[in-house]
Amino acid sequence: ADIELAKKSTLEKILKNGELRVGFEAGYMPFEMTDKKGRFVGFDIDCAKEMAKAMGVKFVPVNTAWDGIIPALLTDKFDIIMSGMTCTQERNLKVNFAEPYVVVGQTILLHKKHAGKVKSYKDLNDPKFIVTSKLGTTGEMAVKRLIPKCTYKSFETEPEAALEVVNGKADAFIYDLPYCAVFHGQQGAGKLIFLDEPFTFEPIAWAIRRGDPDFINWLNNFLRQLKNDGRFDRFYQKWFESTAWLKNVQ
Amino acid sequence: MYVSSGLEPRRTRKYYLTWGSFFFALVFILVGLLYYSTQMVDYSWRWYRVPQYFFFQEEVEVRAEVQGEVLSVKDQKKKALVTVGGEGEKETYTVPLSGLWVEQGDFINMGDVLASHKEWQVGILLQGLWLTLKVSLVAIIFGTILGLFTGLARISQNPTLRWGAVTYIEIVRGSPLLVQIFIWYFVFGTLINSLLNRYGMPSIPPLWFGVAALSFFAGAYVAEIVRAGIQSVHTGQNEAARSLGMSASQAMRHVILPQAFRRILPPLAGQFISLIKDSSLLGIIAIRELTKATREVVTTSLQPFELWFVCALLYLVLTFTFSMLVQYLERRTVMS
Amino acid sequence: MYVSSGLEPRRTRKYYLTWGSFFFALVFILVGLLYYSTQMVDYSWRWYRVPQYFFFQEEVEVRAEVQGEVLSVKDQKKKALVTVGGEGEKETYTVPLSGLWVEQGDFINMGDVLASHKEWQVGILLQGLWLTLKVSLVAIIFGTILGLFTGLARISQNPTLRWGAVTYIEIVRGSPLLVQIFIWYFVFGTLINSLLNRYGMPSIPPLWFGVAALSFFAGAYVAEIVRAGIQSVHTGQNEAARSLGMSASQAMRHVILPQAFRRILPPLAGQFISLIKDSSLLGIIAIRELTKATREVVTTSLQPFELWFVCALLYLVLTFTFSMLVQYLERRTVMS
Amino acid sequence: MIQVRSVSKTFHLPHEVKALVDVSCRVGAAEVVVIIGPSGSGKSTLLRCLNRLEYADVGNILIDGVDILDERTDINQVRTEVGMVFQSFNLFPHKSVEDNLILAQRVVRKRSKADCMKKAHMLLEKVGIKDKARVFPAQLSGGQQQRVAIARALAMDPKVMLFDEPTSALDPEMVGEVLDVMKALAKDGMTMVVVSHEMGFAREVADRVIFMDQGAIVEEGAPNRIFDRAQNPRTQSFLSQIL
Amino acid sequence: MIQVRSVSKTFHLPHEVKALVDVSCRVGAAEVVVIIGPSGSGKSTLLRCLNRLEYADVGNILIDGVDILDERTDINQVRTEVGMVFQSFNLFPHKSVEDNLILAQRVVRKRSKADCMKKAHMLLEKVGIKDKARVFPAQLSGGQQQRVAIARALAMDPKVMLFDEPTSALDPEMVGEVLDVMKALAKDGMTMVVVSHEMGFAREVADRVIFMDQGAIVEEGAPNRIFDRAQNPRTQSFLSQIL
Ligand SMILES: Nc1ncnc2c1ncn2[C@@H]1O[C@H](COP(=O)(O)OP(=O)(O)OP(=O)(O)O)[C@@H](O)[C@H]1O
Ligand SMILES: Nc1ncnc2c1ncn2[C@@H]1O[C@H](COP(=O)(O)OP(=O)(O)OP(=O)(O)O)[C@@H](O)[C@H]1O
Ligand SMILES: [Mg+2]
Ligand SMILES: [Mg+2]
Repeated sequence: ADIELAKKSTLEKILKNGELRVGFEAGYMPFEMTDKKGRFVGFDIDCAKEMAKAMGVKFVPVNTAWDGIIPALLTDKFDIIMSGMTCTQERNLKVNFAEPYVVVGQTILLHKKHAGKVKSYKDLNDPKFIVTSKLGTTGEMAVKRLIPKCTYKSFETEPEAALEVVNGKADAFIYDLPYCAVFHGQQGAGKLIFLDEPFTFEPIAWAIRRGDPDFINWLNNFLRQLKNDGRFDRFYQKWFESTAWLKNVQ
Repeated sequence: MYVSSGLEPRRTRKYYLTWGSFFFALVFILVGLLYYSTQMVDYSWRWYRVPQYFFFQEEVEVRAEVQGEVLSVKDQKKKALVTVGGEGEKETYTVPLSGLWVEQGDFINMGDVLASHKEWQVGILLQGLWLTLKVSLVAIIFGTILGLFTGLARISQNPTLRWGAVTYIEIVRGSPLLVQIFIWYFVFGTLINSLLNRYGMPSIPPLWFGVAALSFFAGAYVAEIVRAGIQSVHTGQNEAARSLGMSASQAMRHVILPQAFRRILPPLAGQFISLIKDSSLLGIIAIRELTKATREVVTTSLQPFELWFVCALLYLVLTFTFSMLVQYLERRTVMS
Repeated sequence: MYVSSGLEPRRTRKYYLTWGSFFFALVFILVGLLYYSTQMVDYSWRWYRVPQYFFFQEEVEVRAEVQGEVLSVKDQKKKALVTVGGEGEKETYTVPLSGLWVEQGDFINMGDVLASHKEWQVGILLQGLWLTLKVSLVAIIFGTILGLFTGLARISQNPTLRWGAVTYIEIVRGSPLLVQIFIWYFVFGTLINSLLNRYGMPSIPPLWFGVAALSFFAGAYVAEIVRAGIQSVHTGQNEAARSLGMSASQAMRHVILPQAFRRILPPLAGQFISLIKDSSLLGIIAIRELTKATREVVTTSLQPFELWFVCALLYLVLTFTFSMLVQYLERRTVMS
Repeated sequence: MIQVRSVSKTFHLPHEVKALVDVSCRVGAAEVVVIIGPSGSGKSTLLRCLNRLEYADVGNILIDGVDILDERTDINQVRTEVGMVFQSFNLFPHKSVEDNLILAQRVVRKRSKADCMKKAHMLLEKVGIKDKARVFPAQLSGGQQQRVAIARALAMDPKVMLFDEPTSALDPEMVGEVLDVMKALAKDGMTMVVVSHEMGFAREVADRVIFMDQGAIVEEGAPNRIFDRAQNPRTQSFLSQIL
Repeated sequence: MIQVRSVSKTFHLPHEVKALVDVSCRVGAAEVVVIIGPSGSGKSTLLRCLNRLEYADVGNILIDGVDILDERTDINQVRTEVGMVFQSFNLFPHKSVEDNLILAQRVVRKRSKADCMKKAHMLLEKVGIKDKARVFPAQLSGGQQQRVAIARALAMDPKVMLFDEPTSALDPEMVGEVLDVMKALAKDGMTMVVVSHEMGFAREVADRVIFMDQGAIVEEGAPNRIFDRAQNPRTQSFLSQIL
């Protein structure tokens, strides 16, 4: 065993500093967001708090901009990304992922004027359609890969992109299922059509810097524990199957 | 103002009244137009949701830390003393009378709520505002110190000092603050923290790199202010001091700087106002000042119109307050 | 500069040489220190990766659009004429000779590559730079027009115009550009586009709201420049013009403005430089100017150090070039 | 030609100054009036009131029968009839001498380019600087500049000319050339009001001299009477100082 | 006391001016020398060279035997020995009269606060404005300010005093009070170099008068000889103008 490698593990640093710095971008409901009181809440935040508890250290949230989140991880602005990040092969070349904990896919929020005319992402593949998504996300990648001919506009945050469709400035918003579901529930009534059949396969996982097998090992075992002792399901129910949390957010 | 009495037609009181009220009418119409067009696009204004981002009431619950029975509830004016006991343990809690949840004799599990009361908490926008102010203040302090020395170096005869100062000033004033913030955060921040970690020292939180970026930015502008201030002191003052036998630095310290100081103060305060505005960029590197706080709230509340107007208003209030101060300082400078 | 001959010790040539070279030594040491500390934290510099963001070679492939066989390959100096045919179809492609992939008689499927050649393309950073310049230029043009009228309104006797101008100037100068950009984008942008859509008109792309924010921002500053320029023209000029029977607006147009113009030009150019730097904020609303382009490249290339330094350098080159221009303009103004 | 009736004028800023106190006078057609008086006595203010560069607070001012203080008067029309020459020339520095003379003709009088040109060259010849037509004001001496300024005012064919100390900003050797132009003008029958301390000019050309002090007209009369036999002690003491 | 040997000085900016051309002179202990000459003749430049407010380009200047142009000389030390009084007073406006006198004593001479105080009050009494100790310069008349400036220079116990037109920025009624202080100083045996056009003062107090023109010393001698029997035509014509 390479004891030097173990010593250099992020785990060691977390324990030494007594804090677990978690990077995410608030706004990706229901994974992470800011509530009315200015506190960070969401599925990932609950998991992160459990993780910090399991390590016996303090939980420190770092709310950062999405398109800088991987550079920020690599430049050690935080120890782990827990931000509903899809484990893509491209990202995986730059960072390591723990085992996926949720699988989502891209879905479509469509402006109601296209009801019935657009049935799947394939129908959007035409320059006359303005499709929005968020910068640097798998939504964007999916658009570029699968709907290359549409007019694509990227935005800094999810609501900006989605509101563009609500306001009629764009025709469709492509994004992960959970967010689209939440947004459709809140804002979409009468304005949007939700095509909720995912057309991509996107496992979501926590990301850390490369070359740290100890940390990966710890994370995978922590995840197994979380999933099997019922906490994971409780969180899942709280954030994905009920909407009670919405009232704390708005 | 550009007055030359006879050249403008003579205006009556009525003229001023008419066009003055017309101005207010115009403002009114513009606001009305804005409101009307939001109605057209089905935007529902929810101003009532805004105050909670300034202050909100939080339910604070007092929970039992032992298991047992409520032994007694003693009334003490607005407070109540609740004693819970069982199995040899006994604890007493002071709670507000109005929020009492239990009565004497109730059976209590560990963690049960005994009473609750509401407490006012500062909301996210106010916290952001406070951080904005704090960061600007710290940055202007460091910036002033840095600017003072750079300004002195700028007018020094020593080429190293002078060129060094010029290089610093030109680089900082020639590139966008945003890029400087990124460089501090991603380049210097990474380097410094990695080196610190290497030698087992705790790392510096990102807030401080933001403050460093702002301070260095302000420092370059303050340096020019300091230079102008010093050069505005009449040469005769320096000559008088030096001909009394003072050294260059003594003359600077005792004669030039105290006089330059008064002329520096108003533009320095102006720089502080700029800094308040510039600090809005810190949100980019995860510092939750006012603009970032607003963005976060907008993301979840989806009420962009109200919140952005409120945000702009808060900045206006800040800058307006401080520019009043600047004007006051300027009046005082002119007088003395 | 602050010179008073006899007060500074007399410096020899050697003194300047020594301290001058010391300055360069210092710069060298600082750069070395930076390099050394990046080595300490195991950062690997990859400067060779940077040029591709300015220019890169793209492989352009010529693909067959029919199925069949290569019927002939005709040599025409550096070009080759490839004829592919089969099943009644026949197509001829002109391709560069050096990049030929096929020979006569080869069997070709639809979509097979016949030949490829390399073409130079403009990289993302250069595109961003270009957009930065374009946006700044458009904004300064609109800003100047707006500022001209606001500046005139600011010194008008009419309360509506004057107060209107003051309100506009104070609001714009009192709040951060970032917040203004958000307001233009989220509030006005949403409103305007929704209204346009309602009446079946095409919506305005976000770039224009960014330009609008910048223009209105610049306009407020230009207004103050215009006002100062006009007020710097001696009153006698206006009196002379008016006493010849010119109306207020004729005097303004033919006598005051042409003279004010020369004094306005240098600060206006300075404002343009500010605008170049301020345009870096447009990235926030997904306009891919230089800063945004750099951010995107950093996200994918993960070479933040090189790229942020390059980005800063590009801005410095831009602002430095234009400030040379300003100095040239100022010299010309002083001379005339 | 000019009638001034009980005109008063007070400046309120920076502090209250009574510049004119109940001033009345008249200037007939083809008459040349010279105004003298100590500094701050209101000479310039009176002159500037005559073409409404300053508003008189009370009283009436009639130019050729038109009340210029009336709101309905087109003041720009009146100003074309009243030429004004300033102490500091106030030529337009961004225009050549020729263009200085042409500008107002084109803009105000709407004359054709050729007419303007002809007029300009005629006047430049009259004031004796025909050869400087294409030159810019900054390249002229003070005396030349002032002569251009006179020509510029004349280009509008005014009925009255006002001069506010036209020679006091000039080097002594240039005073003569400007006064010569003014004398020629007087001889041609122009109505003129001149603020000046050039006693020789006043004696030779003036029909009447007005002495002002503290915003009021103290004494007026033929030059000889004022200069040699002033009645008022204030006039006497002022003249004793400057003669 | 002061020896000036073949000193020359040329200013290069804004354009080349030969301010001093091969000037030599000496001032003995307790001697009072008055320098006169037309404007621009180099009087101020010579004076300012004496305490190195300007660098002489060539030549030697010895103060009390110390070559002040030598790199090794501690010029601040020399300057404490050479008091200087300027035309425009140059009092420190942010300090009271008392503090103006104390500052350099504390900072340069490192005297105790009490000593400084005593000295300051003694000197203020000497120049006749003891009651203004706590007042700020802006509240004083020109003559009072100049006397404070003299007292401030004296506070350093200089061996020589240089005066550069100390009375020419003063209203006429205040010239006397300043000259009286200077006369008293001369009587006490102070070595003094005075640039001044106050002929009365020169006649009464000066041991020697130096006439400069175009950067050179044209003539020097006892006041009576210079004023009444000047040899050089340039001196004669200058004196005829100002007397
Ligand atoms: N625009 C102004 N604002 C305020 N006060 C003024 C203004 N113009 C003139 N005054 C004051 O009015 C008084 C008369 O001024 P005026 O210029 O008419 O005097 P004058 O006789 O022309 O003197 P001078 O010979 O110095 O030109 C003076 O006390 C002057 O200070
Ligand atoms: N700092 C300077 N830079 C350039 N030229 C200077 C400077 N000081 C003085 N001169 C020039 O040197 C010449 C001598 O100046 P100086 O002040 O010694 O004359 P002065 O005899 O004192 O005249 P005045 O009676 O006007 O004070 C003048 O032509 C002046 O323009
Ligand atoms: Mg006048
Ligand atoms: Mg002098």
